[in-house]
Amino acid sequence: MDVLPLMVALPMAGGFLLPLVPKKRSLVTDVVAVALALALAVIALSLIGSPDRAYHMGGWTAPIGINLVLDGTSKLMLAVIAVVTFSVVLYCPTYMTRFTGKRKFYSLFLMMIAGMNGVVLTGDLFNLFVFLEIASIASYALVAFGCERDELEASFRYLVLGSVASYFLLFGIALLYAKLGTVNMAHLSQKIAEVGGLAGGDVVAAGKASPLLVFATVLFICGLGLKAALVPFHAWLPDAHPSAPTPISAMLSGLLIKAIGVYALARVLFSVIGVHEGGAVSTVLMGLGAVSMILGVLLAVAQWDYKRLLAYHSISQIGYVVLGIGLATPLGVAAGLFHLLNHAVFKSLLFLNAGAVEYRTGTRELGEMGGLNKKMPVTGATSFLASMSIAGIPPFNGFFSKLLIIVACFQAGRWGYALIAVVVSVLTLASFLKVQKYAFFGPLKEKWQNIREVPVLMAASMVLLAVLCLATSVLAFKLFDKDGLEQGLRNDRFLGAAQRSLTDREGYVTRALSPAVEFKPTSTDGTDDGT
Amino acid sequence: MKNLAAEEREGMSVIVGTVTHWVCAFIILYGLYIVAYGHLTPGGGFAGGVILACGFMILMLAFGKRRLVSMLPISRAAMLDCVGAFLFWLLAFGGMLFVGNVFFKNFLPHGGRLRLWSAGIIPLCNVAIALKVTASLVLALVALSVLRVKAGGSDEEFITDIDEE
Amino acid sequence: MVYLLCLVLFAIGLYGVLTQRNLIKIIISLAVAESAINIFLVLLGYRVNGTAPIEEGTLEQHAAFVNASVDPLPQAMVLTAIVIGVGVLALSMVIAMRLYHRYGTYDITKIRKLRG
Amino acid sequence: MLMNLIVVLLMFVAIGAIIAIWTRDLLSALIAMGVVGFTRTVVFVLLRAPDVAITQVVVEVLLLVILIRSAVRREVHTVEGGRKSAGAALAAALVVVMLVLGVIAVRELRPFGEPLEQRAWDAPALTYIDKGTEQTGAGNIVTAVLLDYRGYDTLGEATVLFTAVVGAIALLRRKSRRSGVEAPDEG
Repeated sequence: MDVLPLMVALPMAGGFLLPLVPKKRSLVTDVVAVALALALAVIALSLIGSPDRAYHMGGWTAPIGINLVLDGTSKLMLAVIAVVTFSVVLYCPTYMTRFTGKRKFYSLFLMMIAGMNGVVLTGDLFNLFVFLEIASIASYALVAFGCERDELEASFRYLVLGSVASYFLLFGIALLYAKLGTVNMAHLSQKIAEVGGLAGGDVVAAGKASPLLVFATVLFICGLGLKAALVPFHAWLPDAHPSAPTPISAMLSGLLIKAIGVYALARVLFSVIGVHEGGAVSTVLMGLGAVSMILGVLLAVAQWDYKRLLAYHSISQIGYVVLGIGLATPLGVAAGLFHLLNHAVFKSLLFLNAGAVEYRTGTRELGEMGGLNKKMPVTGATSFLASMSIAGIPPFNGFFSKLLIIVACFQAGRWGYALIAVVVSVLTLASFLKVQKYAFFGPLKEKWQNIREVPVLMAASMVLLAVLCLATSVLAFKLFDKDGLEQGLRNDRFLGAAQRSLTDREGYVTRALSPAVEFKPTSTDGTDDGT
Repeated sequence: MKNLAAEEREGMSVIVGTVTHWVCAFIILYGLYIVAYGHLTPGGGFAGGVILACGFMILMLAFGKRRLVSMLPISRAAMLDCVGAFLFWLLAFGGMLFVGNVFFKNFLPHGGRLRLWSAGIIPLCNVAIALKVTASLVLALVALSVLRVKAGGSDEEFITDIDEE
Repeated sequence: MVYLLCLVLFAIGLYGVLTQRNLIKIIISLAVAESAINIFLVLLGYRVNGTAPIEEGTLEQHAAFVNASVDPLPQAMVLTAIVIGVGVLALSMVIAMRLYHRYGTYDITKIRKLRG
Repeated sequence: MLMNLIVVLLMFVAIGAIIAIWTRDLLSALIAMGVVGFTRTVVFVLLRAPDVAITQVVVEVLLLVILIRSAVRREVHTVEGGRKSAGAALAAALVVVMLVLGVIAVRELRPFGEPLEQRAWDAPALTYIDKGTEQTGAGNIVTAVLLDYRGYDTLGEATVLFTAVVGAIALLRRKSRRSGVEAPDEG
């Protein structure tokens, strides 16, 4: 049995059934949620080794039916989503005891995962819209889950801007359908290639590009940029992310803005519209990325609310990812995806740390904390690791991805962007030194004499992510081949494969439209890059 | 709570009551027809489900929220919502179980051309969707109309049926 | 011309979302923007002198049906979009009601001030 | 002929939308929205989309009742107008840019009402029309697309509604936080 549809079907079924669990059986809810997350993690990690393929829903070969496409990029995304989700789910049973409505919480949580997995796997643009809406609607409700004033206000603004984003996306899809008569991404990609597409900035300059395609691209960038909280479109994020219950903040900042924002944007632009190095789309993406990096970090430095500070850093770090992907060179894209993975790990960890501190002290104000290392050693240590990762200190994963992005900028001759990346990294370090100084180091305040470390499950989830902060650095080592980074990238089966499937447009079309292959579980041919 | 009771009395009169019963019966019959013939004529699970929910809505407008909740308690509606959605999921998953590995495969025989019993799982899907949509919308209806609380009121004014724990 | 009207409708909705202060009005504006896209999609499917995409006749009439039927795919997509719109609307209404309950106003600028 | 009728109706829809968004009275706004909805239904009927029309009309009825019952209250009759600040100017500029781009883009489309096969010979929709009844057994091709060819979309759609309703109910909990576990020094 091909397990591909299970990535969506399992969490969906969980979401449908969890509200039916009797109220008294709170433990059953926790166990089911953790078990589902574990199952998804196992499937996602096992998929990394399985061959790239298309799966046609209902037996209707795309573009007649809807197809799921498994390639390097979606494997990477699925793995990131599943692993981070599993760590965050471990955190929930204890943390969520302070909220009521646990069954509904888990139901919405699982729907969000189903939505993200659906977005990552789908090969159909309209289907992408539908699953993006599932993930978004679940997140609107989860942001307001506490039902307090600020949370409701943040959620409403998030809902309004998120819906506008969705409608931009839908309008773009409608325009493409109007022109080309199909909504399948691979089929659209084929047809756009036939009519010439946006092929590079030179064609736009020469006035040859189809204005309809340009408008659709603008709509996609605005809509999905809103979901990814890139800078002109970031207004909702600093309110929405800190307002949610902590595990949800971690999921939103760590995964949601990447799965339904950056990944969807990259997929649509690279696989459907077509991005060329130095072209107009690439320039716009790099510009958006750089502006997000600078503004995000500048706004973050001034923050004293722990979770709000982290939320602003999310904008800044997403900027790195988009800058890397926007370079559209093999190294840039790989570095961007690598940073996406790393950011998912350390940003969820940072939010969980903030939640742990809040759980014990009841405050999010950095100024009120101090010396917490003495009372909460696990939280303090994991938070230190994560802070060093996000600030780009070796040997943590953040260092390697930022280094690769900077190297990619140099190789592409974009000195200015490389300089920005370095400066932003220094500012990030300053900001997180502040967090460490005020929250975890220094003298312990009188009123925190009686606090203790968080319960074991919460601590376990943080330790797991902290280990991943170090472990994912290993992914970078494979790239440092003795024949240079390009060669390393070409041989790499994880990051390299992810990069190749994103930039290779023809390969994507061939893979997505190929009829269903008979699935052989014994096959070990995991490096098919479709070229 | 007081104004809800008053509202109930205002809405109630013999004529309104009798007419509503008849109209409601017709609406529900029409909704069922739309669902059952969804694969042959315009309509389908979603439209039919909304029509059925409209039937419940008319009951609520005529007799008040209490009557509706007594007919279809919120917990029951929430359960039907989950069950309907899960049935639809099961029909989709049936393809993986019965015809080997194809999610959403229409695994039942297609039957005669343009007959009521035809088109494999499509009519069954319609029924599941109708169940789900009716329950969902009745829930939304009840939930939003109990929200006629005064601003700044305490949380206690919210309905208790929805509560967990 | 018909397509342009859809664009205008979308722009009206978008402008309303961005400038209105009342929560309910913002929700109405969202619904307007969504309906513009729905109409646009259905317009795309139309063909001159078309018939509804419902096959009723015998097998012999099939060829005539194929040559006259309007495009069913946008209609299916619009149905999906309508349902999604209903979901978003219901959720946003609940949040707006909860906000009213907390702040006693529908005015988003006043809500921001009260937040302090 | 039909096109002219549709243009008139769409203008009516646009005017209704403007009234719905900018009138100060909340009840009038909602009623205007209802009128817009019903006009849209007529447009759908004219465009030979009976499925969409039926769904649209019943959804409109239900939503209107829900909105009027929940949103209109005695304390609030009229509402404030739009913002009068730089924000409004910025929004207007953004919308105008959008509109200009859109107008240029839409001019590229083929004329309204042109048969699909002349726009895209390999559109999947052509297969649906030709083979739909034969392959799925459903006479209503829209249903065939919704529940067979693109059934996965419909599962997603049902999930969206489910998620929204679960979310809505979750936000109506009487108590959202437990008391008693707030104290920082409690295990």
